[in-house]
Amino acid sequence: MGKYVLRRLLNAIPILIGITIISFTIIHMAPGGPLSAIAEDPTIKAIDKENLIASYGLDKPLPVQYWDWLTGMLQGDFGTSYLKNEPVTKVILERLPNTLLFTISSFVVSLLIAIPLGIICAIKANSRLDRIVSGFSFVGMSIPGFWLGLMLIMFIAVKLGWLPSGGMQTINAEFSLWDRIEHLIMPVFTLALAEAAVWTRYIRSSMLEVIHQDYMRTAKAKGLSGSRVLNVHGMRNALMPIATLLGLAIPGLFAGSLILEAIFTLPGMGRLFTEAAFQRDYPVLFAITTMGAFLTVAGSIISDVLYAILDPRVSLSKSEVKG
Amino acid sequence: MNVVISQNNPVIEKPKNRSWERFKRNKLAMISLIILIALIILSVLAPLIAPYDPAEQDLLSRLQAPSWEHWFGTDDLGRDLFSRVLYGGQVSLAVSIISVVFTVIIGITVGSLAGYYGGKVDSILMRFVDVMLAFPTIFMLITVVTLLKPSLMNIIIVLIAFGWMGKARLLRGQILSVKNREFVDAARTIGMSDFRIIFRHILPNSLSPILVSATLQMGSMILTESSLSFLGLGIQPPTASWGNILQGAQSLKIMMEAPWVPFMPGFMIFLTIMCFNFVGDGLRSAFDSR
Amino acid sequence: MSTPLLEVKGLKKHFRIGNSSKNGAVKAVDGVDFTVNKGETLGIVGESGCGKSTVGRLVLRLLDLTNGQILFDGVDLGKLNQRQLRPLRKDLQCVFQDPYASLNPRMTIGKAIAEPLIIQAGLSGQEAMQRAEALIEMVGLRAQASRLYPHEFSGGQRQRIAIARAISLNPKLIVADEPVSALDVSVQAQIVNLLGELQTQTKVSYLFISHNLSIVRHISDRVAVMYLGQIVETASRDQLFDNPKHPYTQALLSAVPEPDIENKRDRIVLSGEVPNAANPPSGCPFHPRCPHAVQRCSAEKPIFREIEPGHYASCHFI
Amino acid sequence: KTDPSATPAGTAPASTPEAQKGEKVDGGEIITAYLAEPQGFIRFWATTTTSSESIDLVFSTLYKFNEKQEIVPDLADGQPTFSDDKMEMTIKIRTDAKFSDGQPVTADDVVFTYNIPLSEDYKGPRKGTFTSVDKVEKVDDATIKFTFKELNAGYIDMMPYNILPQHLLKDTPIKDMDKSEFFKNPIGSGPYKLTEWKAGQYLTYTRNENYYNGKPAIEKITTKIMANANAMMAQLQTGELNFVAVPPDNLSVIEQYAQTSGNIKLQKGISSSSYSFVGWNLNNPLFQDKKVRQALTMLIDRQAIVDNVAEGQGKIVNSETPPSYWHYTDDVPKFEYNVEKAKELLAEAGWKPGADGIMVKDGKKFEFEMQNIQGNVIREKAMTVIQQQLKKAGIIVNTRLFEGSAFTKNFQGKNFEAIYYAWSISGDPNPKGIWHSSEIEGGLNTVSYSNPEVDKLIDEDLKSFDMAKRKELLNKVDALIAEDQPYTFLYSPTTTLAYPAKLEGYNPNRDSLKEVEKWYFTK
Amino acid sequence: MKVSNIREAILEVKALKTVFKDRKSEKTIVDGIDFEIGQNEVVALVGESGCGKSMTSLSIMQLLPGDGEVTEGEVCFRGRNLVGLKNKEMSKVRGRHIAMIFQEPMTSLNPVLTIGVQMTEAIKRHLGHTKTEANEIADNWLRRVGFPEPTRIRKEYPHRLSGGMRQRVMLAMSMACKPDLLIADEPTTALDVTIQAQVLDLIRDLIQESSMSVLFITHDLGVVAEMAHRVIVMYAGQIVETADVRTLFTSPLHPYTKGLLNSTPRMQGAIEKLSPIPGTVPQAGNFPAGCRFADRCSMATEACRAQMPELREMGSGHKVRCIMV
Ligand SMILES: Nc1ncnc2c1ncn2[C@@H]1O[C@H](COP(=O)(O)OP(=O)(O)OP(=O)(O)O)[C@@H](O)[C@H]1O
Ligand SMILES: Nc1ncnc2c1ncn2[C@@H]1O[C@H](COP(=O)(O)OP(=O)(O)OP(=O)(O)O)[C@@H](O)[C@H]1O
Ligand SMILES: [Mg+2]
Ligand SMILES: [Mg+2]
Repeated sequence: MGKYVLRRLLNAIPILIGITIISFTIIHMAPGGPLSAIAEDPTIKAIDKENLIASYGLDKPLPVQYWDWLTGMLQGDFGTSYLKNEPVTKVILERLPNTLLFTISSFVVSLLIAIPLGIICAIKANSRLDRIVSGFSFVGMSIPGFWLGLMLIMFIAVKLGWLPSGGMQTINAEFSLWDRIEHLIMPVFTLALAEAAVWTRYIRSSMLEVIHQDYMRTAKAKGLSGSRVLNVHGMRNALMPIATLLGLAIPGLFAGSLILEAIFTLPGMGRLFTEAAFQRDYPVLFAITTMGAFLTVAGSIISDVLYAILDPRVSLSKSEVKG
Repeated sequence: MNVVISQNNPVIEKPKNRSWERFKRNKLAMISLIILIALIILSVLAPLIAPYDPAEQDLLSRLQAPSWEHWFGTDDLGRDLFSRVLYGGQVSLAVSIISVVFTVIIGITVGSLAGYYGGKVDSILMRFVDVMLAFPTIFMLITVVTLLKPSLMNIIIVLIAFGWMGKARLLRGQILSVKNREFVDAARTIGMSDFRIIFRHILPNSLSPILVSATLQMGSMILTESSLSFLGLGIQPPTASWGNILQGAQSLKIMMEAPWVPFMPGFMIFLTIMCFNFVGDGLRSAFDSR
Repeated sequence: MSTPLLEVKGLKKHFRIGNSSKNGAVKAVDGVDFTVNKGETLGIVGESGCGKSTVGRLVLRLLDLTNGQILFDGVDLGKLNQRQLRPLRKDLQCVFQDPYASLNPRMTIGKAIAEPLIIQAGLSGQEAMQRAEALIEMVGLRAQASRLYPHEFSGGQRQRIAIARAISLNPKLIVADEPVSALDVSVQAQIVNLLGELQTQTKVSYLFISHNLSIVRHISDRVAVMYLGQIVETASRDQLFDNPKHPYTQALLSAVPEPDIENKRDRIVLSGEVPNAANPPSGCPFHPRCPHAVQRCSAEKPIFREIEPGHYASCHFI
Repeated sequence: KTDPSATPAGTAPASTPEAQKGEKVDGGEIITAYLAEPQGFIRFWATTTTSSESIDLVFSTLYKFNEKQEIVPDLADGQPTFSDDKMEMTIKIRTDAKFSDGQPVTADDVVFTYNIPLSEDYKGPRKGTFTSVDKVEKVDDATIKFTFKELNAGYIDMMPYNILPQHLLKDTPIKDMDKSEFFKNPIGSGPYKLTEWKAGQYLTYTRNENYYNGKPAIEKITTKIMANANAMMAQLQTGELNFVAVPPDNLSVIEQYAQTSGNIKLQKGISSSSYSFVGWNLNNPLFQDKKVRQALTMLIDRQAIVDNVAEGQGKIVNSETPPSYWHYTDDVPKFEYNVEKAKELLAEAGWKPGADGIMVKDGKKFEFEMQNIQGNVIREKAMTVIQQQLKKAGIIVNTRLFEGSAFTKNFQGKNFEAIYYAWSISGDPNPKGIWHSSEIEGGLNTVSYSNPEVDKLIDEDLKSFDMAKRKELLNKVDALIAEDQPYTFLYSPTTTLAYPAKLEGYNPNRDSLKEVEKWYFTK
Repeated sequence: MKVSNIREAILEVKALKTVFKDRKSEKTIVDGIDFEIGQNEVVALVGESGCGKSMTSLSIMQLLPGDGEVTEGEVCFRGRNLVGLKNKEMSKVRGRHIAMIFQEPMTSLNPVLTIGVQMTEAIKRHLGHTKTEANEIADNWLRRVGFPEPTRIRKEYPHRLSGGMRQRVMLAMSMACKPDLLIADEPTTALDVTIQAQVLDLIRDLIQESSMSVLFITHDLGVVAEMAHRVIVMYAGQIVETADVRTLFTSPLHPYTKGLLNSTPRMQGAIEKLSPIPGTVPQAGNFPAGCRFADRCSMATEACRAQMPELREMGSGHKVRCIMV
């Protein structure tokens, strides 16, 4: 297993390097640059622009810039944010926990909703309950998240005043768990709704497949209790494909949080990224795209490893016995 | 249910597509399909149907509630919302349908080459898919849309560029399983060319999951387009799309004083995605229980 | 005897495990020789995984061989590439085990049968269709059935259709890989009879692969018994069934349950499992399960030799 | 640079005369919001509006700008005095100011501060502002002397730089100052102290008890960082914010909220020093004829745009000076909405309606592309209105939106036919950067406007230290530019501020947190 | 072992009718089946694919898939009707009193659980043993079915075992609680002949030792001849003939039974052309009126098609559903 992971990681290196080169090029191809905004100010003179360009290192040829960035990155130095005059690592580490908190809680909530629902639907496939839940999950999948978010803010926060309309915490207040939760309810609900809808479908179909397997019948024929049949024989098999999807879902989670972070004014990676994209804060942009690529690659490795852990039939130590 | 050709039953039924038969029996999917077709026809015929020019402003009648004159009311520049929603449908549906069609074409080409030929071709193509997949899509989408100008064409291109890999993988897997089916061997023993084998025998039997995923993707493309609009990166006004009509209605004022303005495009997005989802689900079960 | 229609010499097929050669190979077929004469049926029997299908697929050149010769009508098929093979394909057809998998579910059976006629015989679509309908009647279905899709037929009917397609080009050899194994006894008998009738009419040869010994007994002229990628015994049908020489053949024959309450036979029950083709035993491949095995069997590989005219076997003790 | 109506950043309250009734309270909190985070607390490296407003809370400067963009003394004591040749400027400072760590603010600190941009090591964006300065020296503990290399009537642009504590920064190399701890965690002599900076979320300030102008009444100020105006409006209504600028498109809702809840009041009509316009690229043959440009302006119903797009929150402008400026004049040629007259002008210029109603000249249709920045709802709407109005007169406008950076690049690269843009002017009013023909190459005169008379007047103004004279010169410039209409000047937005109902002491003409130290709550 | 009709019946199936319903249609899969299994008796259920053999056995176990349902009749196990029993009650019978093994050894074991877990869970549940005791019992049975190193096998996952090994594991698993009745649904069909011989031998030994009754489902008449005391022949959801083995093979009465015997190729004797039954099995829900075999029967008359024949007693437990005999 260790060897397999190592090999996958080694394989990932050229992919990651390829991606950084491509994104480096794409990002630099963009019209405008980090100076566009400053340059609109009539009081900023040509000499100032030159100074800035030199201090950002943008006067060097692109390959040199890439090389500098790459070698820096390999030593853990992602450069300094143009906008914030701070090391990119610090800027990201300030935002990352918020995004993680938000996305992971949404993820957990969505699974908490989806697993029982998906299983019940599979057991009672085609019953009225199943159809109602399926209907709702389609609704959940079809509601644009940003729209739902705005509606929640308008009704729950503004009209009813039940929950704060945004942010991570009450400002200037001592940390309190309830305060955190209060702030997260609406964004988490919004993100989790769509996610839960999708997961419910996945889990339902995966469970449905498992329910019809011969070994489930064997388990029942052995006289096991219904819950043991379901939980021990059913769940583990049904969650296997789900587990692999989890790994692949990691990068998607961040994407989903991007818009909601803006709506609920959560200070996370999504906002950092949009800001950096609009202002051409290259070091931050590169760091985040690289991170995203890394997450994606890591996600797929994780999902394969998870699969191997869960499914004894897969052995990773040998080369893939793929069809 | 097999039709058994027994001696006393000389009537041979007309050949019929069973998946289609089964699909037809799924009421929800059928209704959704009809709604979708209606939506497509309506938006194609927008120039004929729309009572007003979608760009025509009437600053004296801003934010009017739905009425006989303006079925969906008017927006904050006094433009007729019904006409805008019709024209917006053109763009939104075109974006989703065109991008999905090309996504499918690329996915099929790459997937079938990789799946059928295997070996080196397969490794190279799949590595490429890996690279493309490892681009965090939404991030790249935003970066690229920020960089290119957000025209209809560019948005479609970007959606295609980052949307085909799933299809390629799906199809490759599908082909790997179909190409070992015995009828493919049978076709080879007849001496058929690879091309003919792929097109006549393998693809027709591999496409149904692609078709299902394409339908579902059409829904998500509409959603992506409208999310991009929300970030100000989508189709640009004055061209209307459902996403940007909705985006233009984000202010509290409009939401509270003229809720029909965000409601109409929002509802259309919702309805369309919903219909695509139901059709996709219908297709899935129609293909499944073969 | 004139030259055989098909002569296979030293045929080998090794599948690599994984995608590097380091992991070793599955020796699915490991040095097989046999011949099939014109108008004759050679039955190949053996346990699951012994390499029967692989032999069939090699003869059909659906697989590339690792080693050996496949002389078909004097041409070595093993040396040709797929493009060069195409014109020869009309003489070499196949019928597979799974009647549900061997027809394209999205093609009417008429088209499926007409397709080889269009491609190989160059018939027009309409001619091919007429011919297809004739063939459909020939295998015992109604001509109108040509417009139906495979799923509208039962397993036995599909197998008839598959046979109709195989004979459409008047081939010289049909490789039939377990064509009746998936069918019920009553239908199985129908198909066996159909194959027999077609052979009398067209003088086609069969390479009939099966693990069902009683069927093989009914249809074959000669029989080859395979074990772990090798042929351990070949003989004419009567020689083999009445007087099996190889201990494996003996065990195999005795293991078949007979629907006969009166004369029960003694049964040789083998212990142990079929060994792994990736890691075959040394010496005689059968020695770990052989009731007569001695030291020599594990050390020395027996030679495949003629024991009596037309009867070959590989065992140290015959 | 950016249109404030689109970026409703934090802004300030206004006082109505009758509002003196309540009893003054010591304490209270203002919670406002910005769209962006400040970059840091040294203006030599911090260029954004948010940054300067944040710096002003924590630091003192020699002078501050008032709403007419005149300088008023802050640390300084009286207006600067000049030598006769105007090559030396002397500024006296008050001696009672202290940094919040207790150290006094002295002439050494001022000299230390002003020597930063003069240093070789300084690589920030403000070197250009100080190129005319030769040296800055201490005369005595309360007097500083600036020596110039060349005449600079625009010296006031050098004033609003925050005075840094030498004792804390003297060991920090200049090139590292923007990366220093101090940049993010400053000690200043202003009315407030930064107490917390939660990255990406908010900054909190508490009052400086020792502030030399007296302890501010408001105890705490929090500036949140929020991504969009909608969220701000929501938080205003939930009480999570109590002070914020209200964008025009949300005005009616907030007005209603103010009425029903009684928590907030609104101050409307605060004039800003920005204006929006459509720039005509004068290199394009379509726009080379002055009559055509005048006609285009007359075809646009600017009042309709103000009323319907800006919801009445704006004032039509006719030339390049924002109405709030000290030298503003309304006495310039005006081209009011008049379709008939515009058509006549166009006819004179050779443009006649063709068979399809579209204007043609020499077989060419009157059609052009207008660029705009994307993501700014008001500007987008205004542009579509213009598009429609010109279409009625037979002129085809193809609109095209660009993402911010690309848009700016097009503007500066003169890569447009017509462009919807906005200026936000502050500091010295000399318009050389935008209107002088020498700024066509490399400057911001990107419509390529060239009028020798305007050039002459601008150059003269640069050397005039007499305000009355300057007003006269600048008014002439405005009149000439208005006549030439290189831009169609649209309107200058006015700001509406929402503030707590019990807040008093604010200046109704100032936006954002300016003069916050004078505010107080009443019971 | 000779057949005797006076054995006490441990399972009685009375007029069992099993129906599959979906929203539109309803098809009767098992149509009024009566039979009983005596103490220590091995009864074979034969018939072609799709005739309802498996559904009969699943009806007995109350394990019908989703939309299947027993609509009529009774399944009495030791006098107690199992039809309609609560799932909880039924689960005490399953595995404990009636055990079942299935056709597909490849898919009948849970791929992600070890053999040990799968074996001991039932032992623990039904016999209330601790884990160690259960393991010991499991080891004993594994040894009994021919694994010399049972502890090692217990730790294996199913995919590491061959088909024959898995089927032996299944057998050990079902025997572990010493059931009174074993239902074996085509337990050897998926195995090679030599392996099949091993497993059949094993089953026979186990039956003899443990004095249990067996319902042995197969479509292979050869296996029937080797294993059963009594045979039930099913066709299209109905019993068409039942008799003790000897009677059935020596003097079959129903044309279908005869047809089956004639179309089965033999290993001994002269090689004749096989005489197949013409036509194909009718599909459930699409059965002809009257005798369901009439369409394929060479002796069929109008009367056969007009009315469904009764299952008639022909003496000494030999029953036939045919009016022509
Ligand atoms: N494509 C392949 N790649 C790797 N190994 C293969 C491949 N095809 C067959 N084998 C292996 O070759 C051996 C022989 O397989 P083959 O299918 O020829 O057996 P068979 O005698 O036809 O068995 P059955 O009776 O089950 O059909 C088996 O061990 C099988 O696992
Ligand atoms: N889940 C189901 N829904 C509807 N019909 C079913 C279902 N399962 C089985 N059937 C039908 O029930 C009939 C009897 O099936 P059953 O499995 O009992 O046959 P069998 O005699 O066991 O055949 P085999 O020898 O193939 O195992 C078949 O016609 C089949 O089509
Ligand atoms: Mg095979
Ligand atoms: Mg069955």
